[in-house]
Amino acid sequence: MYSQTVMDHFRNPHNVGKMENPSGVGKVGNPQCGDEMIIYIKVENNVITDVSFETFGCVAAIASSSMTTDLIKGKTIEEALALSNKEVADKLGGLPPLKMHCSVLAEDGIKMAIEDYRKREEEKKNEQKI
Amino acid sequence: MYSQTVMDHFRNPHNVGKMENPSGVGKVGNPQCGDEMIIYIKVENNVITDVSFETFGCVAAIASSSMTTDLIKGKTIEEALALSNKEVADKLGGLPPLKMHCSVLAEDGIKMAIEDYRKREEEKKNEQKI
Amino acid sequence: MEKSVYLDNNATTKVDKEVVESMMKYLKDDYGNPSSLYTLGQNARSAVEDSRKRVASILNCEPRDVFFTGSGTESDNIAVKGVARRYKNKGNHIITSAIEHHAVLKSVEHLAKEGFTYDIAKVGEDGIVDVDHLKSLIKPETILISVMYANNETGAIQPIEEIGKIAKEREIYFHTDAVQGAGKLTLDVKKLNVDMLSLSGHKFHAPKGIGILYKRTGINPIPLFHGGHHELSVRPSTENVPYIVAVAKALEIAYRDIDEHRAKQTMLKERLKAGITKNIGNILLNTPDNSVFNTLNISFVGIEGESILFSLDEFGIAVSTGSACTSGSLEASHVIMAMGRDHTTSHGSVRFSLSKYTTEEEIDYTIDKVKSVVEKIRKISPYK
Amino acid sequence: MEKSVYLDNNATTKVDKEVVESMMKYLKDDYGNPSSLYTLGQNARSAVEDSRKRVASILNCEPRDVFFTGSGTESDNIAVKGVARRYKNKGNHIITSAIEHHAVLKSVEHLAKEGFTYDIAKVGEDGIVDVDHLKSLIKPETILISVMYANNETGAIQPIEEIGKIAKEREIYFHTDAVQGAGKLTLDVKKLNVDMLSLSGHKFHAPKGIGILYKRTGINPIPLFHGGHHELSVRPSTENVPYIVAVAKALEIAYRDIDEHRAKQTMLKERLKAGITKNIGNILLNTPDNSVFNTLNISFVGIEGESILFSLDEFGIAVSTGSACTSGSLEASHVIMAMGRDHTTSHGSVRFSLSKYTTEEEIDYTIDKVKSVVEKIRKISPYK
Ligand SMILES: Cc1ncc(COP(=O)(O)O)c(C=O)c1O
Ligand SMILES: Cc1ncc(COP(=O)(O)O)c(C=O)c1O
Repeated sequence: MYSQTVMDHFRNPHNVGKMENPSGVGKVGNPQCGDEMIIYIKVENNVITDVSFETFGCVAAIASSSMTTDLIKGKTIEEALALSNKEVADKLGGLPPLKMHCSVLAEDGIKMAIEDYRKREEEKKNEQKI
Repeated sequence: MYSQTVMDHFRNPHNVGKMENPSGVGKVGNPQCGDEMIIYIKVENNVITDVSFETFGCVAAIASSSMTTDLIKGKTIEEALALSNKEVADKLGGLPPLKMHCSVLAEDGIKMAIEDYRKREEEKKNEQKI
Repeated sequence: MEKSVYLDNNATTKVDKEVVESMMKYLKDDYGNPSSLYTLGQNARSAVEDSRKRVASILNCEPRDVFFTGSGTESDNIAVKGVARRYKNKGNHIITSAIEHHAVLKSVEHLAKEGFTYDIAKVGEDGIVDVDHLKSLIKPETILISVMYANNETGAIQPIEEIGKIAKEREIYFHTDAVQGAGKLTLDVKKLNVDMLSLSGHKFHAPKGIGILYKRTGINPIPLFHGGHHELSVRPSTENVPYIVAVAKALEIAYRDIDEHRAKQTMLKERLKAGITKNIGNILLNTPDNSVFNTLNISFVGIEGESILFSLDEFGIAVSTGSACTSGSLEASHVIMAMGRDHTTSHGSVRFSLSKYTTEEEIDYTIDKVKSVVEKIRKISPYK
Repeated sequence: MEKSVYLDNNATTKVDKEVVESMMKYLKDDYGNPSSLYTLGQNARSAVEDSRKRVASILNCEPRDVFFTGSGTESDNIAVKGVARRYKNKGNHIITSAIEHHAVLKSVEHLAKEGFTYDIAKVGEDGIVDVDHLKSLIKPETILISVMYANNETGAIQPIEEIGKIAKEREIYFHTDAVQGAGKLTLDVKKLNVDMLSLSGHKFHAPKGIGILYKRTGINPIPLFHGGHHELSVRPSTENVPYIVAVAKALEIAYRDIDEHRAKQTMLKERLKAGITKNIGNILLNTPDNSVFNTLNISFVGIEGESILFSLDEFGIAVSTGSACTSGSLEASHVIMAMGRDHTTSHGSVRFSLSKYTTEEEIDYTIDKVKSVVEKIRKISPYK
């Protein structure tokens, strides 16, 4: 049912764990659907230098989290925002139709984390202004 | 589905064939139901001295004809009239419920043949009177 | 009883050894539930989906249009009742034929109790549906036509392609009960112009208790069962994996070797027909020329079928009278009656149905025994 | 994968060797159609009727009240839809419970589209039907109550006798889906006060694709299939003789050895429960004390079931999360939710279901692997 790549990422997920002092955090999904994902990013000079995640969810959710975080590590904010769930699923060797939403969740998680980072930056600027 | 006795009578039916100069003939059943039976009796001094049959029908119909004719051979008219289909079926070691009507047919055949005999006797008497 | 000559292959068939072997693995070892996600379950899932593909390739359709059911009767019922009930807002009229199997006829009669109306297309003396009559029965509110592919009693092949074309023109759903066509005629659903087609495994050397339903994508019969998501909810129930593997294998074998089967059985059927015709008088052929290659139905005038059947059984020969599927009732075969035969003739009809296992020696033995049995029973009968 | 520990026996079971052996004769040699009158057919008929008697003796009923169907789902559907449709003039209200299998729940929901109304009896936190609540739902127009015997996910045993008594007093037909009770609890229909009872072979070491329906004489469900006279027309289709023989044999074996099975599996279930409870924190038991002896359902808080399932599969251990029969949907188990658990807990529920083949060594191995798997997945989870 799952591709070999999905199972590899599920077995040994990359970038697992809570991050100390992240630049941005994205929390998506809800336990009603059985999936919840928190993405942490560290940004320096517009580049995502570190990324990690915590996921409550199925095999596809965990593998999508792992793959997505891999894919955006070292990328610029703009590059990361351009990442689509389709790309994540493709890199994973495909996902069962019923599980495609897990890759959407991961994409949303990254967007949310970047949004959070931008908001924080905005706030910092505002604070500096004051 | 059929008892051993039924099969024995079916395999080697007794009293088969058309009778020359019968005292009475009973014809019952109809081909729509898949059964037709002709019973021939020879009566002397109120006793059925000979009996035979011709049957178009299933195993149960042929076995019932054979058994019934066996049972009334040598009996008085009154004894023959007292024969019930239940008795025929019992003697055959039972019949499947759907096939009980075959034993009824045989009983009816005998009754009809006796009736025919009596009518002929009546006619003979009337002829003598004239 | 030493000898055993099985000539009732339209009633059921011997399961092919190759078929038994193909299913044993799923009966004994790979016993997982195909809905289970772990390896043992997914092995079973693969077997089911692989079987579906094999069947689809013989039907010339998409695998997703193939459904596994519990019998031919079930397939017929899903198709007929399911489609009628789903599309009743489009119209409430159904057309079927006078020679259908009870699985279709009784389904249609039942639908009449739910507010549907129906008409029955006549057959000619040859037992073949009168297409002009069928055409004349079509009304604006006709939503479904169900006509069988080959008749189980006579073997008569029905004009499915032609009826399919008519149905398509009028936008009427068309189902064929192809149970007796499997392994004998093409099952190419595109060529046949059918929207739905029913099969039963035990008529082509798979076990009893497995059916196949083809339905074109876009047709959504209301299911008979509600439950889980199995078979796209068209037929929920944990999948009968061994029999699914078996039925796919059996269908494959049937078409792999069909030329050989056709040649041999056609020859044997002709031999049987010639032998009986030459040796026994006062018979009536109930099987037309345009018939499946394994079936020969003959009425022995003046005697009744059951007594022939039991007499032949004494010699180890298995045949049927009327349809085996309709025994339990005492009515004369509705199929033979529909052909305009009288009651006596109908009651005297005997069906010989061959299979790939039938031999020439068996046929000769049968001719001999039929001759003596008919003579003996005719002696008892008032009709000589 | 070297090791193979099958702990998903509520999803399906391995077919017993004795059962496979019992059916082979009918698969290979005695292949006649039970409706056929000749010897080969009558041999098959005897096998079917003999099997019916064996089942009847375990259900403590008349053989004529036992019907063979194609699955548990089919039996449930015949009982629920068939009785509702037949007796709708008496009333149009149905009561069922919140934890039924979809075969019952979806049937009832479908009936709602045909004009029936229904109410759902609640269960307590222990997953056992609240009889007072059920009683309060009864209306004058209630014609049918359907409550399962033991739940497939939690193993909770339902108060069938008690509900049966209430139903009898009010003259309401009572059906129980006893699929998960077979081989574990008594199936004496008189003791259970049931009018109808459904079973599925593959839950007690018979193959998938054979079901049993008990119905009391005098109840006449409208059949789902119409066709021949098989199974008194309650379930027409050529009988699946090998599986009928198999299911009777399997039921016999299950009750022949039930004391032994109960003792052993009760011990193993307790061992599994103790092992998990001692070694893993933050768990929630979903199986009450009053449960079938083979089932243990536990929620591992903070993690999701599918990921546990696949991780255990790597170690050759087969378990399920939610019901295997309801996979294909992404919803949390309706059964665990009905017990008042929150979504996270429901998604984290894992069912271990044992069989007579389960060993102590397998249980110890499982405890060990569950521990490491849960620890590993919890590390990934935001809920610790
Ligand atoms: C309680 C219950 N009822 C009904 C069924 C359906 O049985 P089947 O799969 O034979 O249709 C199952 C299992 O699948 C079940 O656990
Ligand atoms: C033409 C036809 N349709 C349907 C059926 C029913 O198939 P099954 O016995 O698998 O229900 C049969 C035979 O029994 C048949 O000959």
